[in-house]
Amino acid sequence: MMFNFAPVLPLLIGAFFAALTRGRVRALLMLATPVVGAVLLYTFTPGTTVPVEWMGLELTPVRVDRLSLLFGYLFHLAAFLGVIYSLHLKDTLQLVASLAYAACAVGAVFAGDLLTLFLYWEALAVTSAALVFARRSERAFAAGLRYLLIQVLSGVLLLAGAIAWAKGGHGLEFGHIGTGSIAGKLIFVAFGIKAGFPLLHNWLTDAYPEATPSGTVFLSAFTTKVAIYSLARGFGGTEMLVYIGAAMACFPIFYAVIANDLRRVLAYSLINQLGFMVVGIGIGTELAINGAVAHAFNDVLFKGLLMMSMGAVLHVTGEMRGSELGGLYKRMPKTAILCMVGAASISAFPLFNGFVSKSMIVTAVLEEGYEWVWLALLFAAAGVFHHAGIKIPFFAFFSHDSKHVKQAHEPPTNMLVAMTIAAALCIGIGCFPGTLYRLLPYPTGYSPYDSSHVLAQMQLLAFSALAFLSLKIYKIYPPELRSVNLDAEWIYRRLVPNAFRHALAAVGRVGNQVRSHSFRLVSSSILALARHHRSEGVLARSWPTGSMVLWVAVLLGTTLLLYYL
Amino acid sequence: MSALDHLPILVVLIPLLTAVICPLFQNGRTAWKLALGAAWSSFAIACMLLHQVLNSGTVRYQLGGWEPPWGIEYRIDVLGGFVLLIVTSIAALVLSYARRSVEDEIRPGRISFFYAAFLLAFSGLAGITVTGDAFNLFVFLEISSLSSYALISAGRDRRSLNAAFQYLIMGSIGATFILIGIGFLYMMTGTLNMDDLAVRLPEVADTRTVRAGFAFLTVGFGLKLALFPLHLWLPNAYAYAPSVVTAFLAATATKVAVYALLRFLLGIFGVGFSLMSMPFDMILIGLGLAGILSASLVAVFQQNVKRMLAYSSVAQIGYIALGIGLASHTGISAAVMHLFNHALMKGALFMSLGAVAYRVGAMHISDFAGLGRRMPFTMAAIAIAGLSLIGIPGTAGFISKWFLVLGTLEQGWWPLAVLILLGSFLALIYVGRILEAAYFGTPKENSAVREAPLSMLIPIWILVIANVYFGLNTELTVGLATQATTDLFEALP
Amino acid sequence: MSDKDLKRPKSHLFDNPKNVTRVIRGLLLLCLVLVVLDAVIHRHTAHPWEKVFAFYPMYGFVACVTLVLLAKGLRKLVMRSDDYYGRFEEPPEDGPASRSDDV
Amino acid sequence: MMAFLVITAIAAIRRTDLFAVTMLFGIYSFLTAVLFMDLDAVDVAFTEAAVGAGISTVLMLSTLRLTGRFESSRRRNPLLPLLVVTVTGSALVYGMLDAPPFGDPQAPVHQHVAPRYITESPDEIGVPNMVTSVLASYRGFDTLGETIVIFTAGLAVLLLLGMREGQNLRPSRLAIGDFLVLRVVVKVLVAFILLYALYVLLHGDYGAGGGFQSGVIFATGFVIYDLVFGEADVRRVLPPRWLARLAVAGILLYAGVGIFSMLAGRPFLDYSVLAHDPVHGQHIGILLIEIGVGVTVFAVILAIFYAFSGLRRPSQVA
Repeated sequence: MMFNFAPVLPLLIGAFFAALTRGRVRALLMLATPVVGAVLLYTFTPGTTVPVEWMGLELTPVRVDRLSLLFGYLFHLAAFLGVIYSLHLKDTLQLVASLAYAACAVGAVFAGDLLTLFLYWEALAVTSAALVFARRSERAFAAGLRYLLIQVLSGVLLLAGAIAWAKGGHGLEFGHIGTGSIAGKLIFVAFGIKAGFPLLHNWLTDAYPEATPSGTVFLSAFTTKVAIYSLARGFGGTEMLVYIGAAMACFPIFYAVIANDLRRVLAYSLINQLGFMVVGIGIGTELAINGAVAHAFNDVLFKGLLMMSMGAVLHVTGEMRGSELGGLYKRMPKTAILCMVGAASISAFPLFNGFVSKSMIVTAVLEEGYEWVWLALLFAAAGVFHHAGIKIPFFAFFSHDSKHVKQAHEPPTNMLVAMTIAAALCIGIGCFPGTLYRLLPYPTGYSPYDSSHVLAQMQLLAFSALAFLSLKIYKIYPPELRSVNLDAEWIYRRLVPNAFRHALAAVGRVGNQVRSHSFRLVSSSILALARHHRSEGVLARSWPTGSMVLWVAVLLGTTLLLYYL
Repeated sequence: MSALDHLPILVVLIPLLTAVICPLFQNGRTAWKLALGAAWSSFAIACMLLHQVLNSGTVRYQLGGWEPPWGIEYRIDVLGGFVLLIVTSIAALVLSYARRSVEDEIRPGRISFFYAAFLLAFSGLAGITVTGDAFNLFVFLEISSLSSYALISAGRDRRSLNAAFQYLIMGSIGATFILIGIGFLYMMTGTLNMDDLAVRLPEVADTRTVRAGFAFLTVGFGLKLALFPLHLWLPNAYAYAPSVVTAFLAATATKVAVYALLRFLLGIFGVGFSLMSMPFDMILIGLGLAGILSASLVAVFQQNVKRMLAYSSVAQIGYIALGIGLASHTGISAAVMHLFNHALMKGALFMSLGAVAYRVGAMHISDFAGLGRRMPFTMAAIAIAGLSLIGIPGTAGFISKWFLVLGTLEQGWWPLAVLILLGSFLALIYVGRILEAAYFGTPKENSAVREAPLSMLIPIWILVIANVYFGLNTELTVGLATQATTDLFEALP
Repeated sequence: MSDKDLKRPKSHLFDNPKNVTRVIRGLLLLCLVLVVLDAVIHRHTAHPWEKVFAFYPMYGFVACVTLVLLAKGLRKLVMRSDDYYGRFEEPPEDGPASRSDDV
Repeated sequence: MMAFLVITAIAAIRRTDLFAVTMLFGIYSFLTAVLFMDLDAVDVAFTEAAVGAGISTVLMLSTLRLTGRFESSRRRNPLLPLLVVTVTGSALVYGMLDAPPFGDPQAPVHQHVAPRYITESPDEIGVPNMVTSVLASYRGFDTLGETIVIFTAGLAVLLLLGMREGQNLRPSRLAIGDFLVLRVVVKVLVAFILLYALYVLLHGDYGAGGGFQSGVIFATGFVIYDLVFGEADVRRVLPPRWLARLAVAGILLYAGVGIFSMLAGRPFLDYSVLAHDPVHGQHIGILLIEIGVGVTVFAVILAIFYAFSGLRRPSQVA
């Protein structure tokens, strides 16, 4: 029984006690939690499964194999860094939610069946939403609600898919699924929402910039990586993913270039990085899967590092808009340097960890002959450097001096420590990729450091920088503006509400003019639905007794007639 | 006969006679102790009975020593035992919780009457679940209904009188319809014993009289269980009744009505007649669905939290009706499970609201602002029970919804499954509204609200923990519900 | 470095335009070297286009310019005012939308 | 007879004068009672007459004194309800056409359970009135239930209105009590009513009647006395607190019989253990429970009446 929850337990217990304790005790406890969890993982042997019968269903709450173990370690590492980063906080809600959130992510990657996966999937949604709510602003609340809705929708789709999958005679085991069946498609979309597929990605760019500084650090590490893990397990080698991934890698960089909120830039760049992983999964060869998984691992580190550095800026200045920031290197040099390490990593400079995994994917793409996808990825790789590698540090720390320079200072030590560890890991893995490679699901003989690769990458990046420089010098580069950029979220935040309003108005007009019964029926039924259910609407009012009795008579008559038939 | 053989009658008789004695005590505290003792002993007996039923099949008891169909027979099968367990356990918990709430809300001179009426309602409900005689069921229905009207009218709010009056009218119509239905059945078969009825009905099932009786029973029980659109009495009755009464009735009364419906329509008429040859399944599905969506939507807009949850009860009844209407083993088991799970969550929710009423005194959603800090344990209970109401996995509510969705998919009616999920989604919104107010609202400055007393918190948390426990360990609920459904299906051709 | 900052608050690394120029020159030099290396080093290639001289540098440059130009175009299409989706509480701020692209 | 019934019902609905409505209800009940007589259901007719025409009319009248005499009228379009009721009603009638014809000895009602009641109950229970033996013994538990329903009704009223003790009582001057003739007649009549009630109670085994009717009649006697002579006298004889105790005692007597049989190792309410001879035991049991029912019914009805008249008092003072 205990083992059913074993991988989750340390983090969960930690979350529980984090709610009860305060101060130094809590700090120690929260630090120890991920360490204990990771040590526990070390005792697991790959290949272990524990079948359990629940509600007459054969479930596997825990399945240990190389893939889940890798993600298990990764999440514990991310939780550890996140905890260090948030040690200065006193906000119980945030601390508890972040540990619980990490626990759910760990649970999800060890889930051996779709139902267990679904449970953790929904729990992820709730706990992560708490991190958005914890910002405690009106904006964050609205964004958090939208976020939660979409996440829950993903869970519902997963559940529906899982049921249909089980009904299709496949059982509930979470193995390769494929998009062949309706069930598979449902699950595919469910995973796709969490993985930030194009047009399904808006929750990410909408909510991540609204969460608390440390909340976003946690958010960027878990939800999407669970999705990547799930895609890798369920849909490895699905060709559609190659194209979806290529689109994901490309389109966000445009938005990233013009987005003003720097954490939104990072959110778009997160989607872009996910695109690389999705391409890898879609290709499905051993090298590609290894690349995708390794890139997920690295992304947690460098994206975490970038998010932490931006979080530090936000913590210190209270500002995240590129148009209002700049010149902070004067006051926050350490943060700036650490941020640049992250930027170099995400841009895949040789000797930084992004390089050792991204090149695997690109190589695999080329090996399988996806010529256009390869070009797209190259474009994306150049674009990453452009927006994440240059734009983030440039506008935050250099550019013109903003008014925040006067009051700015280095963030609390714990933040610096967390960032330093992450930066060290980025460089460490970049220099010695063998350690990471040994953890990957498939044995690999891949070596990223040959002259061709390194040279090609350096050329690409250097000339990207050159492009930035020249555009900047000739004042072609788009300025940072305080603005909102429309994205697919516009569909549900604007289009649908407006269309609904207009449709109602139009329907009303047409109804008056043409006296068309059907139109009036539609308009009035929609209006009535809204009106009747309001607190003084017909359906919500207290009724006179006579009318109640009338209903009884109506129902009696109806049933009688129906029964005679 | 040993004492053990008398258990079926004792489970009803103990609260019944305690109720009769209660008014003799002027001191409300004494009456409470008596009631508490009676409820807990009933609960113990119910456990023993269920154990007996599971070990050795249906338990029977002949009242007055007359064998059926001449005399009245008590008959407890798995379904009855299960519902009896729900009723007794909720009664025991609610009574344990009741003392402070009742002292707060009921006039001092009438407390012992209140407990007497409470016990009468309880024993009436318990009587319905154990009896095997159609007319006896009606008698106990009357006892429970009449005392419910009295209990509701005892609310502090003047509107409770009006609510109780409406409930009285509607309940009486329902009871009359049930009586007429039973009368028709008697006319066609000459017997009142349920088993005997079940044997003799098929011969005459094709007559219009039986069908008319069936219609009367449908509508009568529909009224009692607040099936949409016959639910109109319920929101006000629940909203203005004393907290304790709302908690008890919401958790048990409609459940017992559902039990009676199942007993009559499936146990007596048989699945084949009720759900296959009659369009009753379609009626249940249609009305159930309308109930789920409409009542949930109304709940979303409600400002009075108690009324909001009352509408949510109507929606939950919709789920149960839908489950029965599916006419499949899975569907009906889901309905039976939901009986239990809904009792758990609504019991916990309304008891927590009672605790809020005790400390804050008002039920408007704005009164909940900032209670997350002032009454952390109460609000946490509402949060967890609310999650269960939504059907979040890991809570009891999920289990029954899961089976319900499974049932619809079995029939290939996936649009129904989508609508069920839509209902859950609406539940998410209205529960979210309460939690938003409690955790994100700014509290009113002048109020010095404290956490509810321990005597209220402990019973609440027992139910809350049960919500989680039965969400994880499903052996008891699923096992019992499945077996009860199997019995219903196998009882008759 | 931070200690020095405190003592001489006015002079930072990039306050001196000479340093900026140095960085720019360094980058140009790097680019030049890399292009030259392309001719010198023998590279194994998996795709015919990789054999084109200075393929990666050109691609990188063109890609980025295209990216920025397209993004600017995109801005015309999708940019809306700050409070497009409704106004929320304003962070402490003064003045209208300020441009911040002067290097 | 049915026609009269329908006319009365319609008239009762149409009138807004509540006093007239009450009277019409009385007439309605009486007609129903006659109808039951016609159907050979003497016991039912008796009950209907005692409850419908008797005590409920009296209670309604005393309520009328609390409220106004006229209904506050509100008109709504009656067409829709009428339509619905017509359709439903005709559907019902159509359904009933299928039922066995009235009085058909082959009807299932007369074929299944009833024969044993008719042929064997004299031997098994030894009570000539078969209705009594069904109600009190075969289905004795239902009757206990019904008694508790009555008790619940009383409890409900007390819970709503509270029970007032009699300390601040004074003989009230009610208009109705000022007629000398009325006083004399009532004084004599009450004695007879009470006596008759006792007769009905004890004679229930043989003829029509039983605890229920007897309790109602007994209470009617008290109520009439109260109405004419004021409540103080009645309350002195029977203080409200004693009424509650009486009501409880009645049920406890009833249930006690059942518990006794349980203790004797038989099922609840098995009267055969009350005497050596089972038939004799049945006889004793029935008598005991009829007394229990009578006491409870009487006490509850009177308590309800007290509760309402207690409400009346403050408004009169004011």
